[in-house]
Amino acid sequence: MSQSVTYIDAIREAQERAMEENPKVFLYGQDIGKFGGAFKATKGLQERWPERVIDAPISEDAMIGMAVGAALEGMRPIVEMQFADFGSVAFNQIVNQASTHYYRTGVPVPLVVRMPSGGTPGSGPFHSQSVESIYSHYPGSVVVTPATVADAYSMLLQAVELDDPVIYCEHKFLYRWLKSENYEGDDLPIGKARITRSGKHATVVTYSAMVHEAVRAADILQQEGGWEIEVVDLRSVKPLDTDTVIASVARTGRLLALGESFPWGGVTAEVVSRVCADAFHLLDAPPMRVNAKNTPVPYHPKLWAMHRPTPESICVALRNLLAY
Amino acid sequence: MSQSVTYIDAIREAQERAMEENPKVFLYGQDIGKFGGAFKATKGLQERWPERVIDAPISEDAMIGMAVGAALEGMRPIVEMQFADFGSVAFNQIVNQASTHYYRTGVPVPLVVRMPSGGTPGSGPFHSQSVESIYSHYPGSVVVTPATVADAYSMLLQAVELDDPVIYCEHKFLYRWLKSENYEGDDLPIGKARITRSGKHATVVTYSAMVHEAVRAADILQQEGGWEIEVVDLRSVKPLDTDTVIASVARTGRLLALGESFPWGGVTAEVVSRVCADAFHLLDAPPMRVNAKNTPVPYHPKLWAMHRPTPESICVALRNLLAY
Amino acid sequence: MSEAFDPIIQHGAPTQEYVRRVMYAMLRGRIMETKLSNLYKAGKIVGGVYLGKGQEAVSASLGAALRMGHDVFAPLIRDQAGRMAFGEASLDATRTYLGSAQGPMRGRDGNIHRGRPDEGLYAMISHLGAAVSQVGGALLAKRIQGTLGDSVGATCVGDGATSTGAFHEGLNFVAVERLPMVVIIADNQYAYSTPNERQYACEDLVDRAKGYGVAGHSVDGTNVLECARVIGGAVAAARSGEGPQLVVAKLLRLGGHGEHDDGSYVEPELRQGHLGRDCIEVGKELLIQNGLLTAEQYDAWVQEISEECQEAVAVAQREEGPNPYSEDWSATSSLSLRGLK
Amino acid sequence: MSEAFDPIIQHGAPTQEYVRRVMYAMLRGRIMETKLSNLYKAGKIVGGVYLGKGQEAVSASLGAALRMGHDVFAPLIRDQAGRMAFGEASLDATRTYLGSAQGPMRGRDGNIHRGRPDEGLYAMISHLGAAVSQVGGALLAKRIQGTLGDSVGATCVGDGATSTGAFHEGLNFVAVERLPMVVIIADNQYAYSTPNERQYACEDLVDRAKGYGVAGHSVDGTNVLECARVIGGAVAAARSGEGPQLVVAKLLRLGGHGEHDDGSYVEPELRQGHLGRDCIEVGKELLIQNGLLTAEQYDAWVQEISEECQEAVAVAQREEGPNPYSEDWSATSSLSLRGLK
Ligand SMILES: Cc1ncc(C[n+]2csc(CCOP(=O)(O)OP(=O)(O)O)c2C)c(N)n1
Ligand SMILES: Cc1ncc(C[n+]2csc(CCOP(=O)(O)OP(=O)(O)O)c2C)c(N)n1
Ligand SMILES: [Mg+2]
Ligand SMILES: [Mg+2]
Repeated sequence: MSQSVTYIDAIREAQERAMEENPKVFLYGQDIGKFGGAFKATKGLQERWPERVIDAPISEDAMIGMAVGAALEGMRPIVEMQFADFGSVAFNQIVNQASTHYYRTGVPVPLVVRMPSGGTPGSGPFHSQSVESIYSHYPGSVVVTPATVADAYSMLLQAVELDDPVIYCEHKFLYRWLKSENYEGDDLPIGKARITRSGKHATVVTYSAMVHEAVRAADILQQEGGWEIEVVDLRSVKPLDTDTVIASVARTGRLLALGESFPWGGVTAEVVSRVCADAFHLLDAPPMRVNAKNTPVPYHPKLWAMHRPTPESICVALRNLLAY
Repeated sequence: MSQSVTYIDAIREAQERAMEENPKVFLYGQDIGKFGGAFKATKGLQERWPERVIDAPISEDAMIGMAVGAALEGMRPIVEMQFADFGSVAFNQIVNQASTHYYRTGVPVPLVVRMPSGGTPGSGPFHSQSVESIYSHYPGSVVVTPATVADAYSMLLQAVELDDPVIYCEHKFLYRWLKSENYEGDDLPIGKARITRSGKHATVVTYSAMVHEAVRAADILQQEGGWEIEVVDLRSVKPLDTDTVIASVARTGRLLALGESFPWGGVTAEVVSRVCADAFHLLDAPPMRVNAKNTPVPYHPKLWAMHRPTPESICVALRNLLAY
Repeated sequence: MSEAFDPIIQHGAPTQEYVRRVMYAMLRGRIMETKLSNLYKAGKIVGGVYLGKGQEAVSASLGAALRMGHDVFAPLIRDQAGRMAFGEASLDATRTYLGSAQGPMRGRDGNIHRGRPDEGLYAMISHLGAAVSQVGGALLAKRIQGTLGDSVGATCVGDGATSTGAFHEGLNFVAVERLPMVVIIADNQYAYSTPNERQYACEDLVDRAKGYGVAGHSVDGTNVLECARVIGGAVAAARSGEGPQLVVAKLLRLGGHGEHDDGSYVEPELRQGHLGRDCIEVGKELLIQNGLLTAEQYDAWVQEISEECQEAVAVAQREEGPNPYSEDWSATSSLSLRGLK
Repeated sequence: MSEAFDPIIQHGAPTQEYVRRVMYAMLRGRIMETKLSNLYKAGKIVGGVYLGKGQEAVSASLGAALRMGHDVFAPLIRDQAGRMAFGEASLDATRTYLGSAQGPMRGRDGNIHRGRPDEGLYAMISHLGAAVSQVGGALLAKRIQGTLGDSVGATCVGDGATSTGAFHEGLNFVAVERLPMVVIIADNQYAYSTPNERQYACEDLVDRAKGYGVAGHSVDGTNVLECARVIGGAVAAARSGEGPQLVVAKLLRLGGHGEHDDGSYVEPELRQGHLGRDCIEVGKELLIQNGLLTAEQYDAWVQEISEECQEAVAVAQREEGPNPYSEDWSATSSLSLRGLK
């Protein structure tokens, strides 16, 4: 069978299916209507449901406020940020309005914010950001980071069903590059990590596009020295499946936490801290982290390739880890 | 001598002195003029410098944008957020405009954002937040968290001198509660941590108001079992003085990272991860974290007292750590 | 309008019944807030107390024109009267202020940060302006679901809140969607201590209506009959499909920003002038003059409301605060995720 | 006005010299962008290319009324012409687009995200509306320092950017401080694919001026003489102390949102109508008609500018990109903190 569907197809199809199955679902975002969205994730959907696919003004704050109100009225809005980076304008509505609502009032606000995330060459500081960590820091939201076509599909459908705000971080680099035969997968629930590749010498815990870079690094080390690197795909970074991570570390004794975002805090620090707190005795070597550099994401492809983790830089870290 | 000056006095006096010494310094914020600010941190300053103490409309985004432009014109603005929580409205200007400017253009934007932070009883979800972690995650800003009267004073003066944006997190609980004889201290530079209390059985790494809770916990354990707990005050969480932290862990072999903010990610995860990466062999026990609970900061004093770390909950963690 | 609604405006004038309901709610708001202020001064309330003194005519005219469970209302700081007119129980106020575990916020949030979102009374967050888009979203949702009917959404903001990006984005969104929403600007001359000339530069905030493409109305916020006519009229207009309505009421906050503040920065001329009039006194006189109320009825109302508020305080005071040990420390509702962090 | 400035408006009309400068800058913008578009199509540019085709008269009228080093200008997406008129070197454009390490952004940022902030040409961030308050802050700083003199600040935004909270907060702040700032709204009927009726509900965005308390002006963005008169006039007004000026120019983007987009959603009637006119063609004709330019001069300009742009491309293409191994990966400038993380 041919690799005929892509990660962005999965996002589009999942939205279509959610709308078919649940009349409460509607889509809101800039240019998502007739135009089908900056990345075509909503192509053709307004034609099918003219009333349920709505173009928004350039008002990210109001877009999320709108979604909170709509969710309170029983709807299940999916809001598309044109780029995750522009979610910064909606930061207050997300962390203070949507994410606090259930705890404050007991009334949940089921909404999904689609965040086209992550770096691509030439996109620069304002169209490349990974935002999972800032939304995970605040209580009240679920933050998912699908790395596969099947997860992009099934986790978006699951996100719509959750009663809480879900920050759905979709990676732009995977949009058209990542292909599959179809959307079928193991249908793991949100909150469960997956062993993407099993191994016994070290564990790489990662998520989103970095899962693929980790697998590449694992391939290199396999060929290089027969190392067997286990790759854990977190799938959702909040909640974060500590059990699966620790079970893997129990097998390998070595942990590398890998992420594409900025190096201060974030997912990798959370992973390392949890493992250390609960499974310190399982570690045969210091747990390591590889993140992007501590600067804005640069525009130039050469700088960009050095800024983010690559199979090469992951291998360097893994070799150190294995040599410990 | 009497304990005659407070933490909020220090903030006021530092601003007065900065304005006296440097004509480029000016103050901008809501109600900071004649009214002297919601917490009186600017009391009397407009009278002295009518042109340099300016009341802002309720426009946090524009307040930071203003400061960026003013900094580019050679000024050194100090912006007061009425509460750190309202900085969420300025999030984009802070992380994308101010914090990226130097890397992008090579031209620094020296500005200080004063963030009245942290919980007090009865303040609730929107007047209690600790925001150091979200600003530290993004590259380009310096994030300071003074815990003493002298640091509140000297670090604000240093912040004004730095060429980069500084997020100055001042703790509201300390405003009037924390007293001292005067503003004099050791004048440590930003970026250097301090051993607040020395010990040999375990290290508590913390910052801001939690320094005082850690010292209380240390007192309790001292009396209880003669335990000598070392307390490290980070003072600035970005940059974060890993060397001082590790030197302390080298002495004690045990680490508790303590913070008042939400438990996912943040300062405590960063501290644990750095220590594990660079000083794993020094650890005799799993490094632990104590943070607030994973909900918004509750209003009711009883809930609030349970939500945040207290000497009691810190002692529980330390006893576990010491017993390992 | 659906059958269940008695009209509040007839031939351009507010009905007697509506005006009386407004006046009654004004009194309820004032008496409740006086009690809250006393509790604060007696040290019985932790945290801030924010009163709507002087703004009751505006707030109650809005609340009394709406119906809980049918309309959506996002009150702000100074809307005790409007909340009561809308249908919020007095106990919701006292329980929230006093931190009772029985209140709608169960001690998790306090004072004015309360609501019954599933009955259309939204729980404010502090961040000014944030509710405009939220109410708009509720109305958009009703429209999509085909349940909009003659429902109306409404919120109040102050002069200061108009400077927020959230207010602007929200109002523009509501205008683009032509939603049946009423936005009241209670222009009380100050935002905390900041006078209007440091807040905006237009002559009158009602001048903004045209720029958003919404209907604009001005009203003297000290005159209940005018408030009922203009605000009731704006609600009726939104209800009957005339799109978003912006009402700018001029008035004065007859107190500090909160009870911790003496408001000494307010210009004495303003206090002594027309805007400094107490809308309750003015209202009492106007209603009596116009034969809508007798002095005896008024006194009876005061009596009745005082008892209601006293009782609401007493009940809340007897109740326990939340128990931190049995508190459900969950920020998400998804059961399957609760075990996970 | 300071001595150094030749007046650009005399007796209410733009001077010949100014109009010619505007026209020249329009051509420079167009020719440069045509080259950039070709480079994009040839696969020589990584990332997006965003053109100002059709908007040159507006952009250049603004840029040519300002002076680099004296005024502050924050261009937005479609301001190649205005940048050049203001004084940005052609090499800054080609180097930034082509990722040369010699460019002002040294490969760290690309395309339109460039500037010379220490010469008053601010480097845009993508987030629309964010520059309004920034330019305002620069002017406020100059005022505090006593160096404001007759400096002016200016920025351009699109119809879409007016929906951002940042635009609103920024313009309100500028109005409250009565700063000498000109804000141009290039209302090109679409924000990316979104037509105006989904973006705002007022009849004309110039209706917003009154609500901010700033002067409002409308102009036909396809007519360079009108643009020079109105925009030049607005700059002159700001310069002479008349406070903030809002100019709304009506026009059409004569292309896609970026070069990746064919703009097929633009209504054909708009393309074929008055707003679809090419301001360069219209301008050439108008200037010739009015004796401000001859056809020969025009051709000479085209020749001269083509060479300039060709050279700027050639230079940038010969230059190296940044070297990631010697890159200074510092996000902060404070030397003492560089070693620290
Ligand atoms: C975004 C934001 N910034 C600051 C505050 C702090 N704050 C609370 S009330 C207030 C003044 C509000 O003034 P106005 O909108 O005029 O309402 P009023 O108090 O006069 O009724 C301020 C600054 C806030 N709540 N939200
Ligand atoms: C806050 C924000 N949201 C979304 C975007 C993505 N975006 C870039 S340009 C654009 C359309 C801008 O339209 P307009 O302001 O009318 O300018 P034009 O492109 O028509 O010149 C959008 C939505 C952005 N840059 N900033
Ligand atoms: Mg006010
Ligand atoms: Mg446009």
